[in-house]
Amino acid sequence: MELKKFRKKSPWILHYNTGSCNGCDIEILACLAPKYDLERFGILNRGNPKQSDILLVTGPVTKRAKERLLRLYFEMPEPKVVVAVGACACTGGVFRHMYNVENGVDSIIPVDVYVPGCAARPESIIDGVVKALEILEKKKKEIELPPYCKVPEGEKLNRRKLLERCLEVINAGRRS
Amino acid sequence: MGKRITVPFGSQHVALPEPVRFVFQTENERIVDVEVDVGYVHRGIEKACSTRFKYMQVGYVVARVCGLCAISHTLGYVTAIERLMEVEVPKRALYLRVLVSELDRIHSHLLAMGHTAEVAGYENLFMQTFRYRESVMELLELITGNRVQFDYVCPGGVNRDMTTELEKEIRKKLKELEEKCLWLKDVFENDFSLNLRWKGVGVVTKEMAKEMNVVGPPARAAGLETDVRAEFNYLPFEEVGFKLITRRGGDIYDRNLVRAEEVINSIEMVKNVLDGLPEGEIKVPVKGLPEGETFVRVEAPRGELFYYIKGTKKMVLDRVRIRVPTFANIPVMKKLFIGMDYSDVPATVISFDPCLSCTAR
Amino acid sequence: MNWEALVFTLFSPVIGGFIYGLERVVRARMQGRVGPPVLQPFYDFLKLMDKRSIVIHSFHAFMGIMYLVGTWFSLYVLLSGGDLLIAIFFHVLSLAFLVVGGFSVRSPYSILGAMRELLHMVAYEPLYVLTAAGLYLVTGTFQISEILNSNEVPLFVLPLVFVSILLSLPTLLKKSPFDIAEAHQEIIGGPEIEYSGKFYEAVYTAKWIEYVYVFFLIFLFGGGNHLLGAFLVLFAFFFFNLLDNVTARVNFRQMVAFHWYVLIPLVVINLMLLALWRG
Amino acid sequence: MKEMLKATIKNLFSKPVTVKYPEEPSPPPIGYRGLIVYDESLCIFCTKCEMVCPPGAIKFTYKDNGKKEFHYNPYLCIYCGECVRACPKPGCLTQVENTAEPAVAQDIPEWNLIERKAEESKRKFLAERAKRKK
Amino acid sequence: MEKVIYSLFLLPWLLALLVFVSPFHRLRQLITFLSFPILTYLSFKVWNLKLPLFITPPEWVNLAVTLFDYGLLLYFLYQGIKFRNFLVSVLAAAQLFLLSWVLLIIPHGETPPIYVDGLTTFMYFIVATVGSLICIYATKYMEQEDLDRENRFVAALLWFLGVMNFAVSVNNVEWFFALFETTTLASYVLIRFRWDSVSISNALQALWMNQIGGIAILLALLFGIKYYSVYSFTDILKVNPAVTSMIPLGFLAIAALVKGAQMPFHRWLLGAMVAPTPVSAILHSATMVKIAPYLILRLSPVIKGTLLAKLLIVTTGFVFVSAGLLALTQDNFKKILAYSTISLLGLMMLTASMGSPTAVLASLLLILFHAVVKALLFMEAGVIEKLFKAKYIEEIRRLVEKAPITVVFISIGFMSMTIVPYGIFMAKWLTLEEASNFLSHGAYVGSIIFIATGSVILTLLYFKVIGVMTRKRGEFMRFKLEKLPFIYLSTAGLLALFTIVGSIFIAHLSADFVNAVVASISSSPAPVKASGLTLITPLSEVYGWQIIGAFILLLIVPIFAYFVHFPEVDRVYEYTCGERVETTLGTYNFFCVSQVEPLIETAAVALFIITLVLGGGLI
Amino acid sequence: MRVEEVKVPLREVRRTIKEFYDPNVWHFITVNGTDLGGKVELKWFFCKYGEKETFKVVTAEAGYDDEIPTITYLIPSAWIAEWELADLFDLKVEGAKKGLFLDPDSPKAPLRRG
Repeated sequence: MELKKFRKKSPWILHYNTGSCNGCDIEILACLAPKYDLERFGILNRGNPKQSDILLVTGPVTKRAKERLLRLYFEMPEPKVVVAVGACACTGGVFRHMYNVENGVDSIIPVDVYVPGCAARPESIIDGVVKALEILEKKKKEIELPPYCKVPEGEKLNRRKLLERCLEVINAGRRS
Repeated sequence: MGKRITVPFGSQHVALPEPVRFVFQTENERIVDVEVDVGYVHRGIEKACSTRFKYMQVGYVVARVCGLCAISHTLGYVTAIERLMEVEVPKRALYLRVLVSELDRIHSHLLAMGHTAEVAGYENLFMQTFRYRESVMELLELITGNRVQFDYVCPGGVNRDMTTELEKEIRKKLKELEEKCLWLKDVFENDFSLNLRWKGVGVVTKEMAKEMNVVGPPARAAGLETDVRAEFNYLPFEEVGFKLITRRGGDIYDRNLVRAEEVINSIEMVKNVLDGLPEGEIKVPVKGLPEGETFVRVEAPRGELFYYIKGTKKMVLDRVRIRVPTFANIPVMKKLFIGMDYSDVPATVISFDPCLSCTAR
Repeated sequence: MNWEALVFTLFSPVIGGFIYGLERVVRARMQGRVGPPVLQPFYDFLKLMDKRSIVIHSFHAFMGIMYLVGTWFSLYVLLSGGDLLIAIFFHVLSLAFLVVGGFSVRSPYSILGAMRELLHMVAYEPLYVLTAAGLYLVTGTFQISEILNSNEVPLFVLPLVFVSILLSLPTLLKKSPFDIAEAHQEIIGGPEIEYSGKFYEAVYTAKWIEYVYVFFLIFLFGGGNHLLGAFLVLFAFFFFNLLDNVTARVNFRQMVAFHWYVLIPLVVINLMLLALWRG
Repeated sequence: MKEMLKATIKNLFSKPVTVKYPEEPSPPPIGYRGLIVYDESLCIFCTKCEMVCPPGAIKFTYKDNGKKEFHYNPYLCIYCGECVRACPKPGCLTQVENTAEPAVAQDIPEWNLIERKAEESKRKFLAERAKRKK
Repeated sequence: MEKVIYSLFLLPWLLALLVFVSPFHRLRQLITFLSFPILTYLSFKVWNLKLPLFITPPEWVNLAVTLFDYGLLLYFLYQGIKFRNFLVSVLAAAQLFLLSWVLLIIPHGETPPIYVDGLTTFMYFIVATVGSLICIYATKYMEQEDLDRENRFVAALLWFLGVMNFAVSVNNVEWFFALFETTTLASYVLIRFRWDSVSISNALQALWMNQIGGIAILLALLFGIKYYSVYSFTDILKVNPAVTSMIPLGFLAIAALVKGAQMPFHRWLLGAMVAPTPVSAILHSATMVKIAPYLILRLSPVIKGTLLAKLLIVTTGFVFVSAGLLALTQDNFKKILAYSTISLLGLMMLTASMGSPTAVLASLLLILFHAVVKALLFMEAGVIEKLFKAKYIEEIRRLVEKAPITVVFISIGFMSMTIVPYGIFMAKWLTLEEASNFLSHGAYVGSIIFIATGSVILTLLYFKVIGVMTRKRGEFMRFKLEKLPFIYLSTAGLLALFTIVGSIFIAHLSADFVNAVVASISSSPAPVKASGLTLITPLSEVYGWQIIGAFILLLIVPIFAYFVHFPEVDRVYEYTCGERVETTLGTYNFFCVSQVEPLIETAAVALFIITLVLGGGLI
Repeated sequence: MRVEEVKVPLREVRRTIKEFYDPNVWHFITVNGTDLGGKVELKWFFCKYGEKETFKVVTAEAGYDDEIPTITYLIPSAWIAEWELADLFDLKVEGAKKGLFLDPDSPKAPLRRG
């Protein structure tokens, strides 16, 4: 039996707010509420990265949140997709280039789906999640890495070491 | 020390919609020590408001300080700039501002109530509250064109006018909403398991509220009669039937009941606004450059919101200072946790309706 | 070997999965939502098969699998018609794996959850032992197979016992108001938090088996009247779903107090009245 | 508990309120602040919209011939409608009710590039103009 | 025939003497090693004799015992005066007075003063195996503690075994009083062993509390002689309970409760932990406290079904639950064990007081398995104290990383007290079913509640500790067992092995071996049968496959789990909300329970008095 | 709007506030800093309960290196505002810890001008 097609039927979500204005967060909450009811798609808000398939990120990545975001990303088992919800998560939005902000989520972790809007409508979020499900079905089970994390050829991937290495890269400015 | 269990609560936690970190040291689930970190959402908006954005744009930026009280932030800023530049706002615009700000309060309060129910493990009540909250969201979407970020108020007035069809639609939905909110208030007041769980938990006494300068519904639930709507003339609240609501208990239960009663009062006010909506302009042009300093208090759904602005005759303001309600409530929260059960923590945190995005800006 | 029981035990995850799926639909409907499809648990199951597994350490992961095996075995002990008390205590044995697994990682939520799991046990275990004693009083045997063939209907003689079992159902199945061990908003699933992928699947499936286990206990109240037993199961299913939907979570002190000071006295009163009436 | 019990049982036997969104349409209401639509034929290139846009989602790049090109990033836009209000030419910028589609990484405008380009070309253009004036 | 019995008393004393005088450590170890086979062989020999057996020793022994009594009490008096302990001296003086009174009125009876039956032999076996294993363990333990005084220590332990053997075989209550007080002396000497102020004050506490037991025995003796002219156990059993006053029996039961460290007299047993760990092991498992259930078992045919038995059930059941509750609040490993001993002693006496053959069987199984398991646990407590320098449960956190074997032993010990297939569980199960059987007459519902709640509280307690021990930071890099000294490993291993094998063959053990003992106590054996590994009781049966299956799950698999390694799976950190926080991970200490401790003690005192006054028929 | 503004030297701030502050009457809003270039203007805002638009503002000026007195003895909840001041202006405030909002890799003292 092709197991891949069941990924689509039971995606569990993890939601992390990296510095948003709560607008998109409450829209995600509203999505779980009766009117939109994401559970129709088998979606559960697990709140636990180890059992989640979709990471919903809202907000521009603030300096303090970036490390947590990376940690959560590495704790999620593959295959997984990342959905950036709202203008801030996509590109930084109105907070673009503020001093404590690293702009969009894609500067820290690879993003698969961008959902626009300020705040994103529940319909848009559902659209984004549905789009993410299509991507999820095609994903491989290899460990995904942010673009700035380079691994030499043939090295055996160790999740904890990779995390430490990525943390080193994003915190490089911290030490100087 | 060895008996303690450290329980991190946040920054990512399923009960929290936004990042805040509490690190609790618990003994038998009773909290003996707590450490708070509220700086996750610090983006530097104050700095940006005084460097990058022109004073006419700042209203849209400060709305993004917080999505839940977006209208209050804009209102605070806009009131301040209007006072600074001595702009006379048309009456109709003021009434429309009251309308949107009260509808915003309803949706925010319903969110807080529902979310408190959710973190107390009462999933069904959360669902029902959110179900009825949707009708407010629809109303706001109709009036302002967005569900969360309204961008309705601008210096000199409001951006959109109200049509008669809209008014009819609003009246219809309001009637339905009022019925539901009365039902919700009934549930929050009389539900046995909520009483069992919430009464006497997380009590802020009146003395504590005064000493720690608590604001908003938590202060009113403790019996402190403080409401900026009564203490500051930024909108004509008295004309539309504003009532100051207080309770005595100061626990989670009372905080939610204060919210429930305020929701009903707000619905009343919205109705009165619609009845007495004056005709006329909705916007006057604002010209010139701001000079001098002023400060404004506004009642956001979470409590007193304070804006301080200073201009030096430039397009860009010299200083914008935002003191948000949650910022004022964090000290009391921190104090409250000591000696509390860990199982009551999520409900207590949410019952303060914290808005960290406001706090850190 | 009791082949019937063996087959039933082997298929119990399927039955339990259906019950769980149905429960999710019913709960969604009670909240005015559409809810997932009935087969949703199986989709989850198959998806979890497909995930890349991550573990904290092997011992912990292995304990998750052992929880499934232990629960399965304890279900077989119950279904094979042996001693009721032994079957009840076997459930403790299976829980032991979950608890030890939960304790074996350095995660505060897992440790809190495991501790609360033990407190759950403290709450319901005496109740179930007393219930077994009550069933013995009515049917004159501890053998489950004989209880199921007896002429008596325990429900009619033990109404208070049945009520208290019904009220403590959420404790065993970890549903609101007694879902403190996996209190999703506090400790995010408790002992199962650190499991993922295939290992979480084991824990997830073990919960379905627990459904069958619990509903079979309810079924025993029908005694020889199997139709009544089936009705009781159906009633219990709706009852605890309703209870789940109209209550908030209590804290563990309230839970233990409720079981010890309300439910156990209820059972004892019933047993004493029964003994008086019989004597 | 009593009230909720009633409501729960009522919900169980009544139709759910859920909008089955992807199958059934759920259009935004009239007046929803959606995408900004730009009509180049009406534009007078006053760049007022660029100046008022809070997040900087509208950028004009200068071509060598002094012409300006309009760029708009719906993934950066906060849909406040300030540009529409600021636009002196009615109909040039309008706000429609549709929202932008969720996109994958390839479909997002390279906004950093455009920003840099806009700035550079503007500086170049201004420098040239100043030279010409001299 | 008599010689075998005498040698059972005298051989340990001889060995003790040899150990005391032998100059070399190795020699002492060798002599101690001898005790295990010799005592076991002798007990086996007694088992094969025709029981019951009455022995009349020469007349001078009687005089010697009386003189010894006086000497002992005078010594107690001297200790009381020396350490200025008012209670000890007053109680010793009171005993001297009562003893003199007893001797004045004691008639000359024909009943032989030594009586050996199945129960006695059963106790011999426990003392011979468990007791001598502890002595062997002690030789190694003292190597690490204080080699200079090793000879005294081991000699005292061996001597204690002889005393215990003697104590369980006397028939004459006056002799029994002498031996009862001798065990008190032994415990006093052993607790005092370290000679620091805490040890001495705890030893004195043990002394005065146990003397209350002595007074109770003397009072029982007085009343017994005064009203019925009986002063032997066998004679008391012949008295028709329906017409007798329960006073002597009540006092004897009180003596048992005191010796069994039941609340409120539980502090001496807790205080005993200041001594070297083998002392606790021997006090808690084979000797001393086991006199308590022994005494109740001796009396059970008479007190069965009386008000005294019922009140004893309530008292001991209450102790079973509340000692378990108080154990939750402790964080000292040995204290936890001590409280659980108190708790389980309560259970033993509860089952013994129920008095029906099945209940007696359960009680005997409890005594047997508890002795083995507690010895094992205290040995391991000594091991973690000596080798890993840990006393408190916070300090044994993540022990599994350092010492997997020790953790497995401790887990076996803990699980055997609570979980399904082990002997102690089986005893509880038998009791529960027996109590349910009585329940149809509306009686003993209290005992079901006590047993159910008490055992679930013990489960909570043990899993709390197991949870602390098995916590791990990460993967085992490579499998490494700790290096345990051979003696530690072999003694503990033997006990653990017995626990497991005994539990697997529980059916045969109880139906063939223990049931013979039951038959000698009650008039009839318990109606249990064994077929294969299946244990069949009149109400129900527990199948062999259930026992084997549970063992596979409980033992083989967790041990196997240390070798299981999932190589292809990613390792991650624990979920802590995405943060890296400094976590201290302790465990619950349930201090809310310790708030009700005064309440519990008050209730225990009240129950004690009620037992004495109502059950003993003082009114 | 009735505003009573008191301008005092920095070291007098605590005494001034102590003189009039009564938790039953006055509500402490916040302390605000405005950079004046080289020094910071500090304002402590108070308002009266139950009265319309009645404020009291205590103003003081502090150099970048001055130690600013804390008022948490009088108003326990003021710590968070003071910490923020210490963080965003990089000022020395009695008893305040750095790092409420800023991270090691954020710019130092972002609200100072220039």
